[in-house]
Amino acid sequence: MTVGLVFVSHSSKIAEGLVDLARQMAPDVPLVAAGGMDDGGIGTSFGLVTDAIARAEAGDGVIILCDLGSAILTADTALDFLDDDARSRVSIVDAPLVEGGVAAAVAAQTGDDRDGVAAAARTAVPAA
Amino acid sequence: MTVGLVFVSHSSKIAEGLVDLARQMAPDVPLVAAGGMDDGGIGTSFGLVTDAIARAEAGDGVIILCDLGSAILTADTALDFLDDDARSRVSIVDAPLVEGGVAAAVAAQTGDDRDGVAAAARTAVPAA
Amino acid sequence: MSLGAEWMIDWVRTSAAVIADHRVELITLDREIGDGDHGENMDRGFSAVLAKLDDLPADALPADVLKLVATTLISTVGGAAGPLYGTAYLKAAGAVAGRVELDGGALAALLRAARDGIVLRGKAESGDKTMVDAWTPAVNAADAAVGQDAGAAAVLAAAAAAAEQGAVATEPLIARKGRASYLGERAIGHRDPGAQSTALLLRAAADVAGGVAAP
Amino acid sequence: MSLGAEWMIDWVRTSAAVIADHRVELITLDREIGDGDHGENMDRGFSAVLAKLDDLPADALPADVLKLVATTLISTVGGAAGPLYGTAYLKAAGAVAGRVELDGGALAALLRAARDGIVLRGKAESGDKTMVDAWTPAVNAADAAVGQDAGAAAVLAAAAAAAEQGAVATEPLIARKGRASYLGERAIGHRDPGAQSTALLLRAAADVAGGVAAP
Ligand SMILES: Nc1ncnc2c1ncn2[C@@H]1O[C@H](COP(=O)(O)OP(=O)(O)O)[C@@H](O)[C@H]1O
Ligand SMILES: Nc1ncnc2c1ncn2[C@@H]1O[C@H](COP(=O)(O)OP(=O)(O)O)[C@@H](O)[C@H]1O
Ligand SMILES: [Mg+2]
Ligand SMILES: [Mg+2]
Ligand SMILES: [Mg+2]
Ligand SMILES: [Mg+2]
Repeated sequence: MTVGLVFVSHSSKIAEGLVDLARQMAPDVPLVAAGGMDDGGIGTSFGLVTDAIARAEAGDGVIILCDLGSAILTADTALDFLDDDARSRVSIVDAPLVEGGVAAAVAAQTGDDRDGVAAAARTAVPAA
Repeated sequence: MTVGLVFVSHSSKIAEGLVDLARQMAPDVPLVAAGGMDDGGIGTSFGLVTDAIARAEAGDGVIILCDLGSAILTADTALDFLDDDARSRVSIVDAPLVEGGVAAAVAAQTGDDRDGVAAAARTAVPAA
Repeated sequence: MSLGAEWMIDWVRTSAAVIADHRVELITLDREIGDGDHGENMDRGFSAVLAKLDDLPADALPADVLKLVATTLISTVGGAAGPLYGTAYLKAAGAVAGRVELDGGALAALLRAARDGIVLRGKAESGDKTMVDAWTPAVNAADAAVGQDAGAAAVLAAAAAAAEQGAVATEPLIARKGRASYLGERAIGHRDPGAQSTALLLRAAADVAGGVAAP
Repeated sequence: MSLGAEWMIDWVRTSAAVIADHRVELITLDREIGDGDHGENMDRGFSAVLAKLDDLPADALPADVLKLVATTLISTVGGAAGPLYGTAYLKAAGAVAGRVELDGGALAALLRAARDGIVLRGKAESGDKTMVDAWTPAVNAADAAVGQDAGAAAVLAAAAAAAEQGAVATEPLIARKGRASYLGERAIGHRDPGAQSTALLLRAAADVAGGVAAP
């Protein structure tokens, strides 16, 4: 089991593409896209984020990455609606979505815990 | 006319989704996706990047944003193959793809020049 | 005079109608300094609320109505306004929990809780060119009215007038939160869409209360 | 003994065959510390090169062959190896421009230019656990062989042996460039896929030259 990741984007394509990209280096990590509104339009969805958190939880907690500010507001709100136990195992990390998402996925794949995965996301710099 | 933007990602979905997202705040900016390999698979394409640069050039130059390191290598190589004149009006900016891309798009929309757009991309922080 | 669930439901219905009427105006404001969807977002949210109002039990309290609005906006708005207004209505519900009738003091407390919820969620300060710049004057005006023993309708009228002034007063500001913060000085001269929708919602509250109080 | 366009074309054909044969090995190495596509990328690239070889004019020079490989790899590989090897072959072409036959000294210069191209493109230093760690020992070994008046085939054989050792020597390293750099200490114990493909390509060069030189 590993830490799970949720990618919250205003665009369903961005979130799904990031799952594809991160999957290559993290085949065993629960990577869940929560992009776009319920109808697929540009925006964020409380419902999609809430569901994604549940799907990403494989027992070792969940890290959420967001694109823009309103995605963070949506994710924060989703956390508020979790019960205390679930809530305690989820955190939102302030990191660039794609670059941080790939770094976080690799860290989760190699067994890092939630703090380690969050740190990997935050320190992500484009690797060349 | 405004500065044009090229989004180079390993994923066509990420690049296209970012065009959709940035388009909302930058309806008049040439925003061009260069994601994935020629066959749509995960990777980067010299040809797609080269074409995207040409399409993004509306007379005021082009800023390129990339996701991972190998995307930067591909973009750098594409620049090497441009003629000196075209080359002099294109730069790759080291910024988070999505967050920097949106900030760069807004800066371009409001008439910033290439340096201004690059600076906006680099200083992008998630706005909440 | 005090206001109960009936007023609250009326307020919500009128809010939905007012938002629908001002959809294009809010879109236009948001297009200037944002992504142009605020009118669409708010209309989507309040249309969804309207569709759910009939599910409320006959003995619903004001807080139940506010909670329904909160959860529906959170689930449907799709932009920053969703979590922000959603949290506002949720905290407002908490402030009047259990109450059947709301007097001026209760309404002022409701507004303050709503504003605090928005600040808690979005971390904006006064002057950041957000909806907070409509809410905070509204809350202060409502408190002042309560201090002068104003009735429920007068408290809401004071809040609505202050919110409208607050919305106008966002025009010269630079944004430090939300999408408009991307624009730096270029946001100057444009009214914040969320402050404007706040003014519309509080005006609706006052209008409906005035209608209730008048006859 | 020196080597011309025929050898160069043979080298390219053999490279394509060797890469195809080691596709799974390179994928497996890249799966350990990268994204698992290096074998696929290289095979895609060299298959595309093969398909274009027949387009070369009969009087093509070695540099023309190298340029064809360069542009084809750049256009088709799809991963970091594309711009890196592409630049390598391009700079190699520049180093032997106009020459019909390549002696040991010219081959050493070709290898050095290729390595410099990779470093120019990717900014990796020795010890960063990249293909540079196979190229640099190869370049040094080729120079040393030239210093001892070795012929073309012997220069390539020295380079190939050094590249193979260099590839093995990436195993204990931590990566500071490329995707493996995400792994920190966890890259230790794994061979760099690009260093391994470099060893395969240089071994192919030596083998083909040995075959040419032998009879
Ligand atoms: N952090 C924040 N705090 C308070 N209000 C905010 C914040 N961010 C955005 N807003 C408000 O939200 C409004 C925009 O709402 P909307 O257009 O629905 O969302 P989005 O920006 O996600 O498209 C802004 O006009 C502003 O009033
Ligand atoms: N900056 C760099 N400098 C030199 N070599 C590099 C660099 N980045 C990556 N490489 C090489 O590229 C190889 C990976 O190639 P490949 O798998 O085709 O690309 P990608 O990592 O984009 O999937 C690595 O094993 C390494 O040898
Ligand atoms: Mg908006
Ligand atoms: Mg929006
Ligand atoms: Mg690879
Ligand atoms: Mg790859």
